[in-house]
This record gives sequence, structure tokens and C-alpha cells, in this order.
Amino acid sequence: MADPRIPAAPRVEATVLGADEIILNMGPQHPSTHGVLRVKLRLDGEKVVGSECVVGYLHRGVEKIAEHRSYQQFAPYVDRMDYVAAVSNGLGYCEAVEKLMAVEAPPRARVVRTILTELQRIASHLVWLGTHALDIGALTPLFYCFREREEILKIFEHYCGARLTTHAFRIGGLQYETYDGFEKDVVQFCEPFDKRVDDYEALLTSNRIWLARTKGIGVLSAKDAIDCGASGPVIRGSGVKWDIRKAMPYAAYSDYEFEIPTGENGDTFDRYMVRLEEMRQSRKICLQAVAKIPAGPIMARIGKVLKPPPGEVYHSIEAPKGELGYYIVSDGTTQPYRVRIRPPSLINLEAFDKMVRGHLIADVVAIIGTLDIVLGEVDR
Amino acid sequence: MLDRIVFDLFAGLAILSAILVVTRRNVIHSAIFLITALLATAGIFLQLHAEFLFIVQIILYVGGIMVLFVFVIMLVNLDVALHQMQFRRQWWVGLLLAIALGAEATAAIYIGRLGLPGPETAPPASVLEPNTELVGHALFTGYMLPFEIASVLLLVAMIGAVVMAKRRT
Amino acid sequence: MTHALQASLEALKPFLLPLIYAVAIVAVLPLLAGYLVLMERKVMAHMQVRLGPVRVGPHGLLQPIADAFKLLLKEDITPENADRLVFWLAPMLSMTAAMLALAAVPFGPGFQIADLNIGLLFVVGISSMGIFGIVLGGWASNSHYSLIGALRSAAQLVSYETAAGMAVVGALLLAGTLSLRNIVEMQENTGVWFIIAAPVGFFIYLVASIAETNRAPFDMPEAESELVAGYMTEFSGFRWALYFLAEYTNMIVVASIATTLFLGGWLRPFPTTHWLNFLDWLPAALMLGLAGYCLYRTPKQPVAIQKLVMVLVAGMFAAFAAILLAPMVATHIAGATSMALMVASWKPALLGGFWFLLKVFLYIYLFMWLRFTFPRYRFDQLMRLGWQFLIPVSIVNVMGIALGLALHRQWGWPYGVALPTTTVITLLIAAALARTGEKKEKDEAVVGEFWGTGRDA
Amino acid sequence: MIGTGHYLFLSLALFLIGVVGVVTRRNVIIILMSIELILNAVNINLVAFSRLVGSVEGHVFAIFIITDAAAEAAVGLGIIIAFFRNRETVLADEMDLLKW
Repeated sequence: MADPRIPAAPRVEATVLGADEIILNMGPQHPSTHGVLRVKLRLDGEKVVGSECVVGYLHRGVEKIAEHRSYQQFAPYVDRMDYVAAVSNGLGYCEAVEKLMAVEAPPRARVVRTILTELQRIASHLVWLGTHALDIGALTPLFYCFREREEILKIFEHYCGARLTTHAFRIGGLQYETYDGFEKDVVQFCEPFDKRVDDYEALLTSNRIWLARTKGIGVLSAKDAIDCGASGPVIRGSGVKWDIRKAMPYAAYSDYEFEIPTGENGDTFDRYMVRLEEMRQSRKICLQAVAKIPAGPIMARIGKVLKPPPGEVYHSIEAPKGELGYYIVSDGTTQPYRVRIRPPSLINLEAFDKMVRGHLIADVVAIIGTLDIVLGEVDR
Repeated sequence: MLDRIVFDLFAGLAILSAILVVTRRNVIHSAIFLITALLATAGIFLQLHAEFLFIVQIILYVGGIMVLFVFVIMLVNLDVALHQMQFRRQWWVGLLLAIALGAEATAAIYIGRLGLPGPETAPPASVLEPNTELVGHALFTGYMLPFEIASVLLLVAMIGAVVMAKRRT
Repeated sequence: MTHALQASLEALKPFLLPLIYAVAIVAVLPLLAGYLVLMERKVMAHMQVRLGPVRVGPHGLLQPIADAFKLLLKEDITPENADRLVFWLAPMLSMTAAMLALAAVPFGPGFQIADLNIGLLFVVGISSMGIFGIVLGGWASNSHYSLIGALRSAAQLVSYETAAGMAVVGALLLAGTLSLRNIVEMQENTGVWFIIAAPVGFFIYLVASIAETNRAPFDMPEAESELVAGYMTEFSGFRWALYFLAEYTNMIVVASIATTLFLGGWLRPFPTTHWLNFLDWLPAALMLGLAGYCLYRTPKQPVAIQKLVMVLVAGMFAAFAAILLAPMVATHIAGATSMALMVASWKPALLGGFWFLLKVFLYIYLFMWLRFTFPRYRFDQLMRLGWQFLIPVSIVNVMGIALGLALHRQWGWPYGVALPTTTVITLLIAAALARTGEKKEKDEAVVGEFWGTGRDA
Repeated sequence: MIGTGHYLFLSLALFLIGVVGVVTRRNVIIILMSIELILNAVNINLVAFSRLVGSVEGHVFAIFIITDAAAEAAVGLGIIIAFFRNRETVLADEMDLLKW
């Protein structure tokens, strides 16, 4: 199993503990490990000298389940991976299967998908911002973030009846036409949203304590970020301009104008700024998209029973947390032969040990927060 | 009468907890009983109309030095130490020595006691009032030099402690 | 026999009034702490666009009582490898120290258990013993979270007590006495609260007292997102309630000290300005206003029993108003019967108590406000702030006040010139200190200490 | 009425207990605590005589002794921490190295 070419990372318990070292077991039940992550920390006083992430407490065998479900049946399962960004998961899966079958969703469906996915990105970042601030001890932003998130969830609820695990898209397009007043709702949410982000910034960005707690914390250099395969805001915070929406456009992203924000130092503060800016950019995309939703069908012409030709496909999208990839192998039957999912949270978590060494316990929670992991996705 | 009760209470508490300090196996328990002994002594000070010293005892000894002790005990807490032998093998020599010393001192006090003026001749408590002002006055006039030397001593001790406890890298 | 009884009663007489005060404080304090929690939750809720407790009683007014019952009935768990004796002792130690400190606090001109001539030192010393409750509790739990919380707490308290002590010394120089009652009387004689004479000292005491009571943004020992609950992690039920009670009692203690030292204790604003005497009517008016508001809200309560509770609360406020109003009215009755005179003589005590509690609550409100606004400091930053900024500034502050007093007394500068001058000097030095500290922090920032910041790609 | 003798005997008792602690215990921290007991006993003496004579000089000396105790505790505990870090023991009779 171990690759001899890779030098083994020192395990937490690998060597004898020094006189004033202790092992602190953080999680799986802990208020700020964002679910059931378990981190074994080796501490010298309060300083972290070693860490090991133990994942798998939320493993449900999603990939294995896929092998016993038809392509359509599996779609709701992916919602349960990154449960704060269910729409994005669904988009990635549907597009992957469409690619495998060589069909394309009609333009109207693609635009609506883009709008919903960008709204979901904002919602996911809002959850991140609230919980991250809570980890660092600011209690109040959470409730302001959830106030805005509620509006997004209301749009989802109107559109497909569900708020959290939406199953909004179908393979080949959309099941539901947009409801009356969809455009108005989206515009109504997006117009004042810029001001809301300014509000969050007023609470945090210029706060001395916030700066002291985030600047220079969890520094990840661009090289390290690339080496460990990080993606999404984590790699962009390190200054690498990498966004699949631009690099390999999918859905309708090539039609819209938006910027890719990047950081400079790769510290927690930069990732915070990157995510805030991403929310603003997502709002911009939503406004552009909602202004001209093309008319037309919402579903491509595909059969009731999907039988993709034998073959394999890899398709990835820019989920709120990073690159979400689906690798699907088809053997020509109604059920996939193998589905492999590349969850961004798990790969980003690889950088955890590098970021956390030498920092204090208080920074550990800040770093877990800044990586924005969702354990449903890490463990699948 | 009330005086007597107060004295017996505090003295008994002090001696009992002092004995517990030197006999407990667990260091933290020892520290707790030392705190009790120090508080009881503070009570004795109060009875002797040394109000300022009473509060100095609480703030410095209990609130400062003992916190330091407890802090260090937690830093070096070793479960192993609990199961080791707590007393030296020659403990009885020490005990005998202490008893001899005690007998000698007791005899000395008992004999010398007659030379001491009785409690009736003690000046009224109001001589020591206002206590804080008097102590402060004495400290900053007659004992200015010792006071300054004590502050230098504290500085030296502080630097020494920092140097000692600092990690050599 | 009856003679002996009478004699002993005679002997006990000086203890009677303090005893009544003590019982009153011990009986009221838990209730007060419970309602402080409710106040905190309500204030927090309204700052965070939500409602807070509303289910138990109108506006959640009975929530503290329900909470208390829940805590009392909860299972009391002792961890298996805990040190039972210490685990049992620690919460009580915390609580005892916090309550004992209240013994010397003057709540009003007549309402004080004991006017010690070392009063201030007594409060500081006793409340510094509360730390043993935290440290020993954390150690006895035999859990790493608790232990780290306890160690943080010990270091934090020792550091910030120094700063708080120095800030207190500043006010002591102005007052020239350690007796809390005399300090307030001194402010009455000077005609100016010490917060105006020594604003820097008040600021230092404010920060240090937040740190001493382990409140956010200095709540390192119990930082819930890092250490679960710090030293309280393993405590449940009644013991946990004792810790909680101790925390809120400590808040009341530090707020009382700040009120006494800097905010004029039981004095109303501008106690010597006579055209402001109408302020004496304010307490009663405020209570009447509250009662009126409760009555106004009564018909809007959904359930009959909530209406009833609301009316009762209104009645309570009205009763308070009547009590506060009685001496005011009695002084204005020309008849001057002995009864009216007696009632009139209560005036300073009643109004003093009102102003004192009002200031204490405002101070605690400030604590809460800060808690909901700021993120939490990190432990080393907290230590740096304490040792490299607060303690030097507090020492400079003491020297500044001493200089101001010397200018006033030796060289005859007027009070209103000498102290502001030295305050400005102190502020300048503090600003310089902050600037150098910031510069040093920037130089020492951990950016790239462990991993390079090289950028490619 | 309590005579000075009472205080002297109390002080003596505390002093002796402290001495016993110093000479019999192996744990350095407890030895340090016993020294605190001894210093404390001395303070009682000073304060009792101060009361007898009716002057505060005994109090002043007691304050100096408390200062001294603080200095001693700080340095002593610093040494203990340094020693523990290297040898992982707090037992006095295992401290048998002059240098490491």
C-alpha cells in the first residue's frame, strides 16, 4: 500500500512523546470539526508538532451504492455528499452522465442550471463564513449569513420543493420548468446582496482580532497547494488562478463575464477574502444569467431507460469547495459499472497537516474552518 | 472567649492541614492543604490585628505563589510518581531529628515564657491602627533600602526563573 | 436564664444587620445571575436578528427558573478517573470565592455587609482565589481539554490581575483610602467621578476585568470552538451550575468594583450639581415606565397564564416605583410626621441602591455587547496584549496620576488642569507603545515560517 | 486571652512539620511546599511579637519574608521544570547530576 518513493510522514504516535508533549484527540465529537472529523494532535504545550486526520466516520459507501442503482436512481444520492451544496453535486453528476451518453442539455436548462448552481455557491459560502467566524469566536455573523441563505433556500423550495437535498436537475436537463416569478426572486435576492457582503466585511475584515487570528495562519504556498492537489478557494487563496469554470467551461459559464479572485500569501485571511469576492462574482453571474434566460425545451430527448454505451468518462465542475469530479465507467447496462467521485474536501484536507504544524490549538480550528470541509463529502 | 475559639479554630486548621501537606501522596492534594494552612495563618494574622499582612498573605501567597505551584504541578504531573516511594528510606532519622529539635525548642519557649510580658501588658490594638498606613510608612521611610533590595531580588528571581525554564534550543 | 439569653442577644446585635444583608445577597444572587443569563440571551438574540427565549413565560421571563430546575434535576456525572475529592471541591471553591468577595461591596450608602478598611484589597484578594476552583476543576477532570483550559486560565488570570491591580492603584491614589465606602465618599467630595479623572485607568480595568472573568473576546479557558468547554467540559448538572453561577457572580463583582472605583458607586450623575436634582425622580419614573410597558404588552400575550404573569411583572415594577417614590414624596409633605421623616430618611439608601445596580448592569451590558461583536483572541496574542501593552500602560498610568496629584498638591495646579494633562501624556505614551508593538508584530509575523511563500504556476 | 506563648507554640508546630517534610519527602515540589510552611511559621512569630511590642516592624519583616518566598518559589519551580524536562522525574534523590 505504501509507496516506497514517498517518504512516510511521521505519524502522530510514531516516536516517544517528549516530557511536555501530549496527544489531544480532537473529534469525532467536537464543536468545531465541522461534523465528524477526528484529528489527532500531538501538542507541545499548545503548539501543534504533529497531526493526523482520521476520516471515515460518515462513510456510507456512496460509490458502491452507485453500482446497484440505475443512472437516474443514483442521482439523489450525490446530493447527500456535500449536503450544503447539493445542487452543485447534482450538476456534476448529470453533466458527467450526459457526457458519457453524448447528449447535451438544451440551452434553457443550462442557463437555469447555472443560476441555481451559482446561488448554491453563495449559500455554501455563507454557511462557510458563518461557521468559520463562529470557530474563531465571532458569534454574530452566523445569523446574518443564515438570514441570506434562507432566501436562497426559499428559491430552491419554490423551484423543486426541497431545501437541502434538492435533486434539482435530471440527466438531460431539468424536470421542472421555472416557476412564475423565478427571475424576480433571483433578482430580488441578488440586487441587495452586495450590500450584505459589505456588512459581513464591516463585522470582520477590518477587525483587529480577526486580522490577528487569520493573517499568517495556515499558510499554504502555491507550490504546496498544487503538489497536494488542492482546488477551489484553497488553491486560489494561494495565488494560483485556477477555476474550472474558466479553464474548462461547462453549463453556460462561457457566456458570462466574471473574475477569478486570487490571494497572495495563501493564509487564512486570503482564503477568506477570496470566498467573499467569489460570492460577489456569483451574484454577478446570476444577474447576467437571469437577465436573458433563453426560451425553449428544458429536457433533451433521451429515453426513459438510460443505457450509455460502454466506455468511461471523467467530468469535473467547480463546486463551491473546489474541483468535484465524477469518473464513471459504463458497461452498457442500465447501471454504472463503477463510479468514482473526486470530492474537493478530501483532497483539500490533505493540506491540513502542512498548514497546521507549528501553530496553536486555536489555529487548528481556524484552519479546519478555512479548508471548508464537509464530512459527508470527505467520507462519502 | 471568642478570641480563644477563633485561635483554636485557626491553629487547629493550620496544624492539621500542615500535617496533611507533608503526608499526602498526591501533590495536588498537598498543594490544596497548603492553601488551607496558609489561609488559616492569614486568619491568625487577622486575629493579631495585622490586617494588611492578612490580605498580603491571601493575595501574594494564596493568589500568587500557590497558583504558580499548582501550575507547575500540572505541567510536570506524572502518574508514575504516584506509585513510587514517597518517603526516603531514612525517614525515621529525620523524624527523630525533628522531634529532638521540637523538644529543645519547646523547652526553650516554656522556660523563656516567664520572661515574656503577659497578654495583659500588651499595648491596645489601636496602636497598630491604621495598619495599612503604618506599614506603608515604615516600608517607605525606615526600611526604604531593604525594600529596594527586595525589589531587586524579585527582579533577579524573575530573570533567573525565565532563564531556568526556557528551553535550550 | 433569660438574662443570659438577653446578654448573648446583645452581644450578637452588631452581627445582626450584616447577617441579614448576607442572607439577602445569597438569596437574591442566584436569581439575579439567572436573569443576567436571560438578559444576555435576549440581548444576543436581538443583535443577531432573532428572538431568543420566548416559550417559558411571556418574553421568556420564566426561562431562568426552568433552567435552574433542569440543572438541578440533571444527572450528576463524575468521570471514572477523576480525582473525586478535588472534583467535588472545585466548583464550590469557585462559588465561595465569588460570593465572599461581595461581602465588602457597598451597594448603597447603608447597604454593605462589612466596611473593611482594607476593603478593596479584600475584594481583589478573595476574587483571585476563585482561580483555584477553575484550575483544580480542570485538573481533577482528568481530561486534556479541561487541563489545557485550566492552564490557560491560570496563566491568564495571573497576567491580567497585574494589569487590573495597577489600574486599581491609579484610582486608589486619587481616593487615598482602601475602604470602598470612603472611595465613593471621596468622589462625592471631589464632585467628579474617577472615570473622568483617570479614563486610562478605567479602560485598563475594563479590559483586564473582561479577561479576569473569562468573557469573550478573552474566553480562552472555555473557548467552546477549541476546547469544547475548557475546564467545565466534564462537569454537568449542579456542579456545572455552580461554575456558571460563579462566572456571573464574578461579573457582578468586577462590575461593582468598577462602579465603586470609577463610576461613582451609588452616586447619581453629577451629584453636586443642584439643578440636576430632578434626576432623583428618574428611578421611579423608569420603573413606572417599565410597568406601563408590561401592561401595554399584556393583551398581546397568547395564553391566559402569560397574561397573568405579565400583569404580575407589571405589578412588581409598580411596587418598585412606589418604594422609590415614597421617600421622594415624603420629603415634600409639609406635615413632617415622624413616619414621613423616617420614610424620607430612606431616600439616599433606596436611590443609591438603584443607581449602583443601574451602573453595574450597564457595565455588564458592555461585556455582553463586546462578546457578540468580537472574535476570540488567540492565547499567545492575549498574553502579548497583557504583558506588552496593558501592564506597561497601567504602570505609566499610575505614574501619570501620581504626577498629576503632585502637580495639584505641591505646585497648586488646579485639579481640572493637572489630571487632564497627565492623562494626555499617558495616552501619548500608550500610543507610542502600541505603535512599536504593532511594528514588532509585523516583523515577527509567522508568514512563511514553516513553508515558503514562493509562487509559481 | 491568648498569650504570645500560644502563637509561639503554633509557630513551632508548623515549623517542625515543615522540617519533617523537608527531610523525609522525596518529591521536590513537596519539599518546596514544606519550605513555604517553615517561612510561614516564622511569619507567625514575627507578627505575634509585633503585637506584643506594639509596632509594625514585624509586619514589615513578614512582608519581606513573603517577597522572599515568592522569589524562592519562582526560581525553585523554574529549576524543577528545567529538570523535569531533561530527566522526567521530580524525586530529589534522583537528582544526582551536577551537569548535563
